[in-house]
Amino acid sequence: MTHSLTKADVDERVALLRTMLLIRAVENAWADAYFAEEITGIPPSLSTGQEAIATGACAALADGDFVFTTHRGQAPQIARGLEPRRVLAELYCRRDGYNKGKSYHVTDVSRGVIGMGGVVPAQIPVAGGMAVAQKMRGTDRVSVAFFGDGASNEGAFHETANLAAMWTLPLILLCENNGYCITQPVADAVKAPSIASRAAAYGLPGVCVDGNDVLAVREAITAAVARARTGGGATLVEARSERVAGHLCHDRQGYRPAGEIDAARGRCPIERLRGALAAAQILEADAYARLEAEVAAEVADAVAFARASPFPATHEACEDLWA
Amino acid sequence: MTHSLTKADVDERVALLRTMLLIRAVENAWADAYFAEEITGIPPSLSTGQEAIATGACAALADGDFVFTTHRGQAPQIARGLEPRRVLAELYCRRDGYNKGKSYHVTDVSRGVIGMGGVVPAQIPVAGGMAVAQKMRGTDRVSVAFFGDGASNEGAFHETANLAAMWTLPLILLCENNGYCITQPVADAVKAPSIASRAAAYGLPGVCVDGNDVLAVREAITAAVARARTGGGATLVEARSERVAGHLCHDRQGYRPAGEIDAARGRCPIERLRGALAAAQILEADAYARLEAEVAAEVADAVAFARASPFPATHEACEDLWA
Amino acid sequence: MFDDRLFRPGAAPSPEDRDRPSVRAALNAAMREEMRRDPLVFQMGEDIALASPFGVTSGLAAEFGRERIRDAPCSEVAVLGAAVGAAIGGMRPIVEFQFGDFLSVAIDQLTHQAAMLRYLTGGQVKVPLVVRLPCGAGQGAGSQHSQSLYSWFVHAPGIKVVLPATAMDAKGLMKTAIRDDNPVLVFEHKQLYRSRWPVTAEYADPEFVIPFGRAAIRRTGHDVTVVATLTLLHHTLAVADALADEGISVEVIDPRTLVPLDTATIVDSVRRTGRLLVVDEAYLPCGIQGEVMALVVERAFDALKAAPRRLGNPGVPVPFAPPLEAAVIPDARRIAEAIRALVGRA
Amino acid sequence: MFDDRLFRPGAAPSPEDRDRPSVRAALNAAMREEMRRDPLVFQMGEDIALASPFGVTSGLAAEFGRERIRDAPCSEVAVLGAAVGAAIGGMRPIVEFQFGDFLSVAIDQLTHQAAMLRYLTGGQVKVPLVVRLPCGAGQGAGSQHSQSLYSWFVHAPGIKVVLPATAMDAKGLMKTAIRDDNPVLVFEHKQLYRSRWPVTAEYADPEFVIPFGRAAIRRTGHDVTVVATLTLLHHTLAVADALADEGISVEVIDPRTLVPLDTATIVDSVRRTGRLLVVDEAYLPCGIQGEVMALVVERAFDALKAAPRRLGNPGVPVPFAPPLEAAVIPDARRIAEAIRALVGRA
Ligand SMILES: Cc1ncc(C[n+]2csc(CCOP(=O)(O)OP(=O)(O)O)c2C)c(N)n1
Ligand SMILES: Cc1ncc(C[n+]2csc(CCOP(=O)(O)OP(=O)(O)O)c2C)c(N)n1
Ligand SMILES: [Mg+2]
Ligand SMILES: [Mg+2]
Repeated sequence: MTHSLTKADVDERVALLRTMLLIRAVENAWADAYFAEEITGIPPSLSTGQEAIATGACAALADGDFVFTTHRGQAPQIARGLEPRRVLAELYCRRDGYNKGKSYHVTDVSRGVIGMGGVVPAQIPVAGGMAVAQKMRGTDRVSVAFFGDGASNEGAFHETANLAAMWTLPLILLCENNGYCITQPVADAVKAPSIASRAAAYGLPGVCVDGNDVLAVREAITAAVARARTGGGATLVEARSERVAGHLCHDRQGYRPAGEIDAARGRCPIERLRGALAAAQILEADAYARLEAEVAAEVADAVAFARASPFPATHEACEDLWA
Repeated sequence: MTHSLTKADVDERVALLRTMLLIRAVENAWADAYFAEEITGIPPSLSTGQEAIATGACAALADGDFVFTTHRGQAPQIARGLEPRRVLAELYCRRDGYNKGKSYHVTDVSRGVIGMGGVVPAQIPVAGGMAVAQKMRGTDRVSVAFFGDGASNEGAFHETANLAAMWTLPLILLCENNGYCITQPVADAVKAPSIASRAAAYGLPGVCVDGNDVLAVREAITAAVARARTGGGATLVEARSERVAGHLCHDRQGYRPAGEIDAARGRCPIERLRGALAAAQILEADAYARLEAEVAAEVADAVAFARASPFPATHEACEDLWA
Repeated sequence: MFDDRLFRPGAAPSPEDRDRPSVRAALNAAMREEMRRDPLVFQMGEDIALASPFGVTSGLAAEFGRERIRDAPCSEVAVLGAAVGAAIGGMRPIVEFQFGDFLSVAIDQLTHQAAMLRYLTGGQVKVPLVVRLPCGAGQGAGSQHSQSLYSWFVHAPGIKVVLPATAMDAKGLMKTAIRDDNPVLVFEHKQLYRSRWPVTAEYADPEFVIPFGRAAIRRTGHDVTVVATLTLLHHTLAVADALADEGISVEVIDPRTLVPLDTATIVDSVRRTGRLLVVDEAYLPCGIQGEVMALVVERAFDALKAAPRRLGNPGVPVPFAPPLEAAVIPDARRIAEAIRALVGRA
Repeated sequence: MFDDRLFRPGAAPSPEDRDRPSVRAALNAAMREEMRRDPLVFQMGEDIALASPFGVTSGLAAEFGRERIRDAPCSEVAVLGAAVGAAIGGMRPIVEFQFGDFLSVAIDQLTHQAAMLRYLTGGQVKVPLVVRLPCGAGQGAGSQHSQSLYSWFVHAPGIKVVLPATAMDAKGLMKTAIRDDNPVLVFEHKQLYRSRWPVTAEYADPEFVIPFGRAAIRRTGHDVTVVATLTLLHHTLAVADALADEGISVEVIDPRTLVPLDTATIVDSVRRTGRLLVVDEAYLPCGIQGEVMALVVERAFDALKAAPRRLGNPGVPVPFAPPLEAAVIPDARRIAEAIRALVGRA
């Protein structure tokens, strides 16, 4: 079996695969650091199994677009091109982290990533406000609010979706439906047929996409971005996936039905794209192994960098509050 | 033209008419008191033209049911049978008011009326909680949250509707769509085809009813109540009417298109029922005049009562805070 | 002196009021000038374009259009959050709450997002944001429309807090607020909106601003220092006049901004007078009054001739009934009594 | 002494810990007993049934079922509001926030609805409601998961505020909270959840309750009164032991409830010692520390031998990095220094 893709298409697919691999590797390194007790604080929240969503979404964005992340925010950070070493340094709370060790809400304004997620729905209205600015300043840039299925039950989601419709904001409301809000299955808390269907309540278009299919996600977000750039306003995109690694990585998930997690693992988006590329003879086993090794080396370097970076000095505790 | 209504039907219609007249008369007396500078504070918020909603809704309720009112709350208070004299005494901030002069959020727990409305959506979740209590205590009683079209854009509405669906609460979400949120036309802020259609976002039934037709409102709420009493859960009812007397009664409404208010006056729900009863020879002009006179006398007495009631004593300012 | 008829038609200005702008007019002028100066300044709020409830934004939509004077829906979380995001995106939003009390539905966006995002990102973003909060009692508007909750935002980190008591200050401080790169809350006392105040020539200068963190000594005296804000500042000044006839010399300080607070000016004054009274209509427990007392006690204990005192709402909701409302808010009588007690003339 | 490994598997209790319940176990026992006693008590909160984040509600769903231990969605306004309505409807709800900081999204339902409805209705309704708020720093959990915001709710009228520092208090005060007919906030310090404390025989008695408004004198002394709460109470006690060797005699008072506050016990103590230090990890400006100072200064000025002092977060968000976090929260060293300075031994 071969394929009929252009070189650009091929390169793009390999790049998407590489991004997903990098996300997984960075996050695993973070979890390792937690389990090894190298880091303290709230345990890592991993996007394992959900990497296609951020990867596909960010592939549809350009410079000047902004993403607002959640507590499960490392995937879009990596997908937007942030350096793993500075991401990990921040997760280690070190001076060379993007936020100078001030918080795990990794932010890089220059790459359009605002790290949020301490308070579940709070990034949604803020992303809406960035869209207000983008529009008022006459740009064609867009703003993307990442949020979870659980967050879609928060008032802030409702208000922002409504405001985005009223003001025709260049906003993409990207719901990562991973099936759970901590221990609560989405079907317990969402009695509508889908989260995407909530869009109608605001007069917005809503689309549901297979969140484990990176190309489908990229397509759906590309359409939403095009609509937003051309003044068509906001779109609610529900990307369906499954949470594999627990709410936080110390979560043993005893509340989930037997087999559910294994089945989810079997639908791994990385494996899916790898398999497709292998089947189409685009990326054979040895090339894939090289890719993996490359990613592993990058992450090993990033971990070493994070470890070597010092903690901020205590006087910094009182800096950066006021502009 | 005669009719084929039973005696009970006739009596009920006359009672509905009387309630609407009483609401209008009580509210006009309140507005008069404001314009005569007998009372201070936030100007009266009148339900003029919207009387059919509370009247029809409360006609569908029974003892033990609860209504939670808004800043435009006098209509349900009267429709639930509260005494005009004690309602007006409260609006005059006097000792004999239902709340002992403590607030204009007229409450009578014994008649299932909780006065709220200081903060636009705040009564909605609280009404939801009453429904939780009614259900947990094994009653078949229901709870009604009154709120406006403007309030339907508040997060509290979204969260409560969703919770009501999750927990199958005996709750009626009764949206009085009067066309405006202060100066903002509903179409500016609600891009969905209707507010009722928002129900689908929560997996709730939503119905739209002509809010100027008291019988239609009673019918719609009766159906919602029956559903709630029998464990069927919550319903969102949008009753469409028009605001006639301004947001608060000092509002000159210069922002409304010419003719709109006059046209709304022409669709007066009281006039509509009066006309229908007259046409069906149920209530002729003289009987109607008697009804009006009766209501006028009751309200005159209520005003006298309110005026005669003293202000609370200053030491009462520090009472009633703690149970 | 004050306007307790906020919900009534305004009287035409008397001849002598011609050159005495109201606080409302001063706020309006400040915003107009700043919006002319800087196209990035814009506003969001309920009804601000068509029929601003207290008239503070009147006429601005006509000049700046409905994009820059945006009527917001009843969605305070989305709107305040939108201001935070727009600020990060380079705009300079001003948000009006119809009554400051309603900030209660959207506090997270203020204290955790607007105020913390700069810190959390290691200084990468700035959040220039003005939130206008009509506050205060005296209008019979009741428990959820009459509060003065600034003490909460003095407590929470990262928020500047401004309390203008005159037209000069309203204009000068509002302009500084709009030019500030941090979240700033402007607490506008509803009783001051239509009250009129003398101004100096500077008032008309579009470059006239009043820096934050500089208290105004409104009256000098040597027996007692009274720190007072908003309407109660003016009551205090009237009381000070009256007490002068009794031979009590009162120094009156208006802090003007609570964050940053000009502690030095207050402490210096108490070092001279040896006595402190703090007057504010905020709830007393954990209120600004006790904070000022604590700051002074920490810094000038040795200079104190008597225990500092404070006046405020004793800790009950503001009741609707006018006589009850009057009972919970400090007034001239209670201010005078407290001062007399401080100097041992009670 | 404390648990800064909240997000790690708990160690098996050591033999001497057998009879020393943790604060978490005490809270759990209190709720279990009250739910057995009164069928109207029920709970709402995120994940409280299946996998309570800090284990405080563990096992309750098994005993009382999912109707009485209700897993709530991410809809804090609806859930807190539902508690208010259910309370008016005769139930006795307990609401858990996963981190107390998240109350920020639902404050209106607390301060304006739960706390004011009784007052506004002239006493017609009561709102028996317990809100459980995990608080405090020391876990590296960052700015929006580490605050101690009780000062806000001391400021706002109509809310009781409880701060249990030991297992005895956690049980006795939680039971009183559940039986109280008013809104009560229980601030549970996350570092105390797994810490273990000796108890007396009373602990096991289902009728053992601790009344609100009675401070506990944890240690008597004659040189300095230290008022301290939660984890810092225990640090203060350790410091007091150490300072005894230096000849400084420290009296340590745990107020246990901030509303109502046992001002009398604190003032009496300061009248004896003449010196006051208030230690709490709340933000200092307009915080509980300054409030206690002000109350004491108002009532015992003549007895003061030195300016009262306070320790707290100086007014910055709690940073994530452990060394930075430690820098903004008072610790034993700073407590000892402040005491020494108070007695002139600095
Ligand atoms: C206002 C608020 N409520 C609760 C929490 C605790 N919390 C953190 S993550 C989370 C789950 C959110 O679920 P979802 O939105 O589906 O995102 P997911 O974790 O599945 O990615 C919750 C409840 C919070 N941080 N903020
Ligand atoms: C949280 C909050 N925001 C704003 C207000 C100010 N306000 C009072 S009534 C009202 C209008 C609400 O409109 P709607 O819900 O349509 O009710 P209507 O007045 O039309 O009956 C507003 C905005 C408030 N009381 N509370
Ligand atoms: Mg989820
Ligand atoms: Mg309306």
